[in-house]
Amino acid sequence: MTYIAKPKVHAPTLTKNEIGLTRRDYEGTVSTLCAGCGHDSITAAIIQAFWELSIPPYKVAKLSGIGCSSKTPTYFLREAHGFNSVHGRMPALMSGANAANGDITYIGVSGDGDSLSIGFGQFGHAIRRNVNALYVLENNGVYGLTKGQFSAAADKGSTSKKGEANTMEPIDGCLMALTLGATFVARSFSGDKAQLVPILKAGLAHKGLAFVDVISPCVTFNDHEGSTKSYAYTREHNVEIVHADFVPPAEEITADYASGTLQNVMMHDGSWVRLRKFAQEYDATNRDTAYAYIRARQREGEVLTGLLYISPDSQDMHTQMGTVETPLVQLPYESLCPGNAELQKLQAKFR
Amino acid sequence: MTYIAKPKVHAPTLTKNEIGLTRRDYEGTVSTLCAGCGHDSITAAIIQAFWELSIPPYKVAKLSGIGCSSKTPTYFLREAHGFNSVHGRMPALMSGANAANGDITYIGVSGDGDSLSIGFGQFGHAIRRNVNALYVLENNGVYGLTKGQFSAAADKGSTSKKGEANTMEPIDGCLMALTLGATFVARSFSGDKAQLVPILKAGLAHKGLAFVDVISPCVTFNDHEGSTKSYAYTREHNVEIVHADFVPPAEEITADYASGTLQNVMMHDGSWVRLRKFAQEYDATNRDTAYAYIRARQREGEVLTGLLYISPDSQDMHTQMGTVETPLVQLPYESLCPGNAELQKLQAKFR
Amino acid sequence: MTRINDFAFKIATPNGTGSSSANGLLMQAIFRMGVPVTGKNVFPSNIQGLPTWYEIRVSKDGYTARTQQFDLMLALNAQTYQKDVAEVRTNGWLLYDSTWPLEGSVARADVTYLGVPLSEMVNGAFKGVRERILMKNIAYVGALAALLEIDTDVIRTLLKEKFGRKPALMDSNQKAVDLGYEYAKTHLGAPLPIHLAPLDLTKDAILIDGNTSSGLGCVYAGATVGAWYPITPSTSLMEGFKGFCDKFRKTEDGKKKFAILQAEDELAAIGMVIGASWAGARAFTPTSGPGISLMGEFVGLAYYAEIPAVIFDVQRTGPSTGMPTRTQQGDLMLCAYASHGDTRHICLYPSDPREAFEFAVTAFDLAERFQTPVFVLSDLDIGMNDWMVPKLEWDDSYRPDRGKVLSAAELEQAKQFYRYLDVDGDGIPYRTLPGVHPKGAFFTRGSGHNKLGGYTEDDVEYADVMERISRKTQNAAQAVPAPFVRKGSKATTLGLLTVGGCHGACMEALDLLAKDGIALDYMRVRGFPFGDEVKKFLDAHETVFVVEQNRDGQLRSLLTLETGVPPAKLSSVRYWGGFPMSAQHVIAGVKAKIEVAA
Amino acid sequence: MTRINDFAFKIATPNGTGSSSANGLLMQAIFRMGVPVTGKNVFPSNIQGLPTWYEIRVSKDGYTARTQQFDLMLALNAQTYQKDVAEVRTNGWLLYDSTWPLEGSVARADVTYLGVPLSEMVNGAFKGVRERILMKNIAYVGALAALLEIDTDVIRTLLKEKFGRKPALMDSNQKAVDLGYEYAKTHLGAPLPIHLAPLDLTKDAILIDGNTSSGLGCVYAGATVGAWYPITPSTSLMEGFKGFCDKFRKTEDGKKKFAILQAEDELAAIGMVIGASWAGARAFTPTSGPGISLMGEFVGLAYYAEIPAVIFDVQRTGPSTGMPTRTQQGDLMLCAYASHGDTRHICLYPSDPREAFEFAVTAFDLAERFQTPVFVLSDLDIGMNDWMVPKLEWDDSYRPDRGKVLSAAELEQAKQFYRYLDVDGDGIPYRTLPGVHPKGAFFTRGSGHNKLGGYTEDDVEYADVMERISRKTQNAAQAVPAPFVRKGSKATTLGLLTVGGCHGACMEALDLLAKDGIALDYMRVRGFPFGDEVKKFLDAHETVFVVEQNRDGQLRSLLTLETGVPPAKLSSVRYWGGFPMSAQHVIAGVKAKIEVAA
Ligand SMILES: Cc1ncc(C[n+]2csc(CCOP(=O)(O)OP(=O)(O)O)c2C)c(N)n1
Ligand SMILES: Cc1ncc(C[n+]2csc(CCOP(=O)(O)OP(=O)(O)O)c2C)c(N)n1
Ligand code: SF4
Ligand code: SF4
Ligand SMILES: [Mg+2]
Ligand SMILES: [Mg+2]
Repeated sequence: MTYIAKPKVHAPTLTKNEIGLTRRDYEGTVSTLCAGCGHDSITAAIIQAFWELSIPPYKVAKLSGIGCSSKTPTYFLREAHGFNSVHGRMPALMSGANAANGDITYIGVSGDGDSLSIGFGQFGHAIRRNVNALYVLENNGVYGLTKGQFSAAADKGSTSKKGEANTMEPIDGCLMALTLGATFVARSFSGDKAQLVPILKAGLAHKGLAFVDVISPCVTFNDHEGSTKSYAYTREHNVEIVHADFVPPAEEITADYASGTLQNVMMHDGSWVRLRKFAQEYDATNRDTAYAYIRARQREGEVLTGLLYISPDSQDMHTQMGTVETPLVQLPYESLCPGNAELQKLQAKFR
Repeated sequence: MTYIAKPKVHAPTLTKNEIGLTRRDYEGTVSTLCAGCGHDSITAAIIQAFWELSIPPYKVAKLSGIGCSSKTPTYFLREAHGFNSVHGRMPALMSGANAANGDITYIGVSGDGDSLSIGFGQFGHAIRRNVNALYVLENNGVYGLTKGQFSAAADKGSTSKKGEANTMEPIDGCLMALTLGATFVARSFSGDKAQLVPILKAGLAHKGLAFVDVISPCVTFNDHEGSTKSYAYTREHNVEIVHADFVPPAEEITADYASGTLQNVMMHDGSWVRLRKFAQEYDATNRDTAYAYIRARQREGEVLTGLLYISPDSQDMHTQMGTVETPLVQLPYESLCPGNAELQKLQAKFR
Repeated sequence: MTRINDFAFKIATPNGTGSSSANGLLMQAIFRMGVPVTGKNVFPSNIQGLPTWYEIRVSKDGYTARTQQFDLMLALNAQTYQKDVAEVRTNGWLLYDSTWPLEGSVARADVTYLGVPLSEMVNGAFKGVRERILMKNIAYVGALAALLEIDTDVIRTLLKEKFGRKPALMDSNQKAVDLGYEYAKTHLGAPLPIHLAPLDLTKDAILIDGNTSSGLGCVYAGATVGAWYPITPSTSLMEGFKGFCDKFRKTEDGKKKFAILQAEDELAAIGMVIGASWAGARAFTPTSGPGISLMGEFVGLAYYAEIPAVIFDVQRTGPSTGMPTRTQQGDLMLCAYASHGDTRHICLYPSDPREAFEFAVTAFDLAERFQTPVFVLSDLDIGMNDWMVPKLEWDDSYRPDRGKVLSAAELEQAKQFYRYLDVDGDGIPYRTLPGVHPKGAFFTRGSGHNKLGGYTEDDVEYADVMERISRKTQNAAQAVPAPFVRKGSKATTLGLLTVGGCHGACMEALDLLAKDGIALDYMRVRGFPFGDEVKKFLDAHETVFVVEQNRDGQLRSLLTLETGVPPAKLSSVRYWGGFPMSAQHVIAGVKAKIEVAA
Repeated sequence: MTRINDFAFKIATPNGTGSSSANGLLMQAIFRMGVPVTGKNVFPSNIQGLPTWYEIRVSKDGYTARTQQFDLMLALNAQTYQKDVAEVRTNGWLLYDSTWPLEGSVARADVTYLGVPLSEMVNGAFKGVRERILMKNIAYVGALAALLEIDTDVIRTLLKEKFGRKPALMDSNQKAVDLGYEYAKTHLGAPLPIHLAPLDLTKDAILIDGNTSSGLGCVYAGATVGAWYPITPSTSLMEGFKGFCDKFRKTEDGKKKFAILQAEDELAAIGMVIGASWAGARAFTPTSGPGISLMGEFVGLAYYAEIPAVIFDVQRTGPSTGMPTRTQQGDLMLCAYASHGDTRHICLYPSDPREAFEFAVTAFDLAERFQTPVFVLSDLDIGMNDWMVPKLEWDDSYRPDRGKVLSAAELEQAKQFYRYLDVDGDGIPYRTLPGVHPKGAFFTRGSGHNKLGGYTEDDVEYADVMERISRKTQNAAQAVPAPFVRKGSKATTLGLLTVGGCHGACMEALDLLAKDGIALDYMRVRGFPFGDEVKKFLDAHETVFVVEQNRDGQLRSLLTLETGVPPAKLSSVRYWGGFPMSAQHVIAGVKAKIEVAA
């Protein structure tokens, strides 16, 4: 069975973005996930973010591993190259693709099993390289596609559908990212589009790896009592500390907030992220206070959401490697091959 | 060439431990590492620790991955089963062996490449499982055996023998362990036997995974100017915060320290770890302050050493799994096979 | 014309609508009537919404292979309606939900349409979306009971057994059955010419899937450590093991006499198995193709360091992710020679859930006896579908073959212990376990070692050990389960050779070919390395048809490499699209070649 | 009896004492004298202290294979003294450090002992431990210069070239050379009957190792992304690439026109290569056996999703860690069929550093043309030892074969693009790259897909794509480098077939066998899948000796599987202990079989 393409009805009423595209143009094929799956809400937010930023879909590469979450790139940006690869190895593909062509926008979609279990090593090292990409971890605490086993993000004490309790400490993607020196760390909730969209936009504008951990309930295997990744639990215990508000380069910033509660962070492309704060003491540009605050709230059983940390002086992989401006894929062969004359000269060294 | 066994000269003067063994009995074959390699000093400390604890060598299993560091288990505890396995995968072997037989003492030896590069995933998940074992990471910031490439522990800006500077954030094993919920985290320096031996002893007594990160200069590829893992650098910037002092169950504790600078932690086997503190505010039983303090000192370019964190209520893998007291390998087959009668009864379910 | 106890029907529904319990009920009911039955679940690689089919074949002759002839189709999924209609055999029947008018599609003239207002009925009778969806399935069970004359008392009993403690549930289920039954009786002129009649052919049999039976086999083999990373279609093997351990392996105070480690990935899973085996436990890991690919390096270590390990490869359609919910025999070559360098591994090939149980036990005996990894290669069809097989028997006198493991007492006696010496000339050295005795200590390594167990970079010392290991593996050829053999109906120069799950299709095909006067001698290999009988069989026939489920003829490749017979005489018959093989595939393949020949 | 320009000597030292620069100096000096020379470095898997040997063979006939006959031994390592003494040929010479009395061991009567007080000399002449250790090596160069008549002017020139900018270093080196030279002249009655005499046979040649030349090949092929995880013996390939890129691929302002990613492991390395190739770059990864085992799953993805990738497998002695500093051809089977499911991969088999350069380029052309992974299988001997090969030539008219990649313009024209359609009937579909054109978008997946690029679980659609891929790979058989062929000295029914680094040993053996009147036709395969010529060659001979360096005859296995010839006619000749193969191995193998036959 080939995928069923959505009828592309262009209702004239559909509003267009700066490059004249409607949200529809940012959609993909019909989702085959369970009705109510948190992942579908994230897909909607991703579509919204790309549309609002007026990024041409074909200038995007969307990569994923394996899992329900990793299927979602089929459901957005029809006109972008997609890569649903192998389980846990998306980060390596993304790093390689980015090295070859840093001129397109990369979005990597993964799951908690994909990134924190089998892919833990690659997840960590992609962060370390600070690959310029948006990394979305659709976190439901279980392996959805294989029917609900605990993932490494399952909370201690949380019970599986079969009623067993998880005995191990969860791996917290955000704490891990901070410890690994990530330059952009955020957490949100699939059900909170208002918060998620601006975070995704800021992540897309960030030059470096923007890690976004999105709690995304699995309605089929992990949305019951006792699951800390359920809609109910997350709604109750979700504490937003920093609300990101993204402003494209064009517009200037209207500071319509009481000073002190507002923090502006300039992005590499001259755009701004405006951080509206709910917790006074919170400084989203300080890695260590961020870490400490997440832990503090965790001890209260709360899930801290918002843009948790952003490093304004992020040096992405290409900057660190010192590669040329032109993407490597666009360098003409002639500029890459030294030619025979050089070869003959060189060989004096081998005599 | 088969290994050259050390001549077992039993000089009567050699002092014996409680089970009548001398240090010699805890040695292995002659080291084939470079003269002056930090790893050899760690081997000496390991020999000392096992000897002082009077652990029968044959009741020990020593496992490692691949690397110069991973070769060292050949150099200690001749009478223990050893396993020099494949690169980066020691933690899985150790977890499996421990599941099968939790009655012997496990020591896993690894390198920074072995644990933080190729083995990063297994390293993290072994900590998460809290396998009851001593995990020694012999950290020289390079891949010694493959001649000096940067490992993931190489510090940003540190230069290789070939003169290149590392551009990436290092992965700090201790911060990683704390973030992953490790129950015992320590750091020491191969040159500081006085500090290292008690830490190793405490780690051996700890019920759960005791992670010990030991800075161990590679004299051949990473002991030059500009390397933060060199003897010189470590000697200068080594800040000891907590000195562990291990007391076997037998002896009682003599509190010969000004109170406030002394902290006693009871181990599962009734023995004590006595923590003598140099930094007043430091609490080695608080995971978060430990993390924060390591980071703070790091910003000063200092390497914090000592027993950084210990959780008194550690639940090791077996406790979490709820396995029987008897090691699984010792359960008689008769107690494992339900027999034909049960089989016939059972099959009613399949009709 | 009527056909009794010999027909097949297929149920098309969207995934995740709970039809599986209804289909299970049908299977059991037919089985309880004493009539041989098999079910094939054709499901998608998703959790909800995509098409799924359940195929039920009733065969008084006890044929278990998949059929491609469907007499009756329950077309209950709009997504696939067209396709499903097309699949009904000429003069067959199609049951649909007549709550809504038939889809615009031109109806087939050669098919009888049976409309049952399933939705209407259940919406009238039940409240709540969930219950209505579920009861719709039970309702079609009722309709089929009428159409196919399934014993309603049997169904009632089954519902009692299942919902004994939940009377409310039982009532609603019974109600749904009755609704469907009554409607079919009164409106559809049930029964159909194809229907059931009680027989007595199932009393010594059970209905079971191969993953469950393998999990049970691991319990009976005395395995204490299982390590795994979930992957379709192997997941239910570990779930089975866990279930049986919870039942049989817990002390009064709830302590476990087993350890199940859910690893972070397959590299860790096989590492844990090797670690546990090294420490002396019987340990195993279930996985599928992608997992085998990831285990390569560790398998080489276990081969060279000579550590037992049992690996279940429940094969699916590869390469790469491929079709995870379809079956294939695509890993035959990989498992036989997994890892870099010179390696060769013992493989076992069960053909049904009963052998999946037996070979699980055999696998541990061989792994420990030969101190090497052993692969048990089943597939999605064997592992996840319900097969009718003879009841499992257990010989209580069985004791595990732990191989040459030296006890503390033996070590105490021994002058000195060397790990890799060929003391007995059978290529199998002696092992010791950690923590047993100081004299038993040795250093395990994947790097070059000599027969004393010492590190070596000397070519002669190195080759010496590798040669012995090669002899050792060759000796396993006579220890693996002997091939299954059946002579042809008359003397013949033609042979048919297959492996694993193709057995049913081959046996059925042989009967049918015999009816056409084509006789073939038959062999099914059950283990690797192949015993001498295999070469003898190939030598004894001019042409041997090699039947298997992969694109490149991997079994044929193994036969060529291992027996040295001229490949030309091995004629390949393959179907590998993802469905289990049918007798028709085999017959077509054989006839094609014979016609060519003739 | 004297032998000029045709002898071999061996230098035994402990690892890490800096003898390599001295040995390099010897090699270059002999080479500069116009005399063909090869060196084999036999080093341990450790960094300091374990035994290491350097073997230098001088051959006016230009034979490059390893010899097993050593005329002269420099026994400078106490650890291996006994072994080294034993290895000198009858009536050979042994040079030792006479600073200390000869070891108690009974001296061999049939060997002439040459004592040189190396330590004493250097301790007298130099201060500082480091310098003394290093100069001791240079001193034996001097002694050998006298004993073997190595042109001292050449040595002087070489030292100038090397230390031109560091006069102090140059002086001490020259001093050390002179010390050794003078001593040998005055006390040892130099020269020996075996010695050198200037020739003119090396002016069109170079001395280079295969990893360096492969790295250079990647630069010339236009590769821009290299991803790797260090592993012996492949490490120097990436180091070579890096060095050449630093020289040729930097802009004035020091920006890099290349990217080298040191991955966290081999799974990541191959993933990066596939990602970069998918994005349109020429990308590669160098590794060895253990790395190949870890890459299995990703290789299957690249095969099925049809993404180019170039993988260099510099083979070492396996399985498992094995002997990392010894050579072997143990991955032939693994690379040909890597990963689960049905796969088959293009492989290239260079025989020396020159082909290692050329095939690096070929690999990228084939990988992109056929949209599939390509393995280049060299080995430690080719990759790390210095070989004398004809100078490398480059055709400036060469342009990369990027295969069927659609440009923005072409896409603009196209009505619609489908990724996996066999438009041209050659089994090769069209590709597009990300970021080029909206119409080029498609979804790459390792899960089941149909020819349109859509997701599928349909058996016919699935098989359709897999069949095409199979055809595509088969078509590559005529695109890989054709076999090297040499007719026997006279008509013969005997053939000799080999692969890769065995070439030198085979060529030499053929000459020697011819002298004994044994003629064999010769073929060396250079690529996989095999072209028709290979089957023709096998068919054309009654017996074909298959020469290779592994335990199980993997090349023989590939020939059996791929050509379908009766295995019986393929007679296996193997040496696989870790040293490069010698002519003696081949001759012994061939004669053994022929005698048996006779
Ligand atoms: C190598 C490998 N091992 C196992 C699997 C089976 N598998 C597919 S998805 C999955 C887990 C997915 O979990 P997660 O990443 O959290 O995604 P989710 O389905 O929960 O969104 C597993 C184990 C696989 N496809 N490949
Ligand atoms: C799968 C695999 N990849 C690569 C190698 C090569 N290798 C051997 S040791 C090593 C790195 C060792 O570094 P570390 O763990 O830090 O140990 P050290 O030598 O520095 O003590 C590497 C890359 C290998 N043996 N196996
Ligand atoms: S199983 Fe869970 S994660 Fe997967 S699609 Fe359904 S709800 Fe979403
Ligand atoms: S190379 Fe470095 S790490 Fe390895 S043995 Fe030598 S000093 Fe130690
Ligand atoms: Mg998940
Ligand atoms: Mg290291």
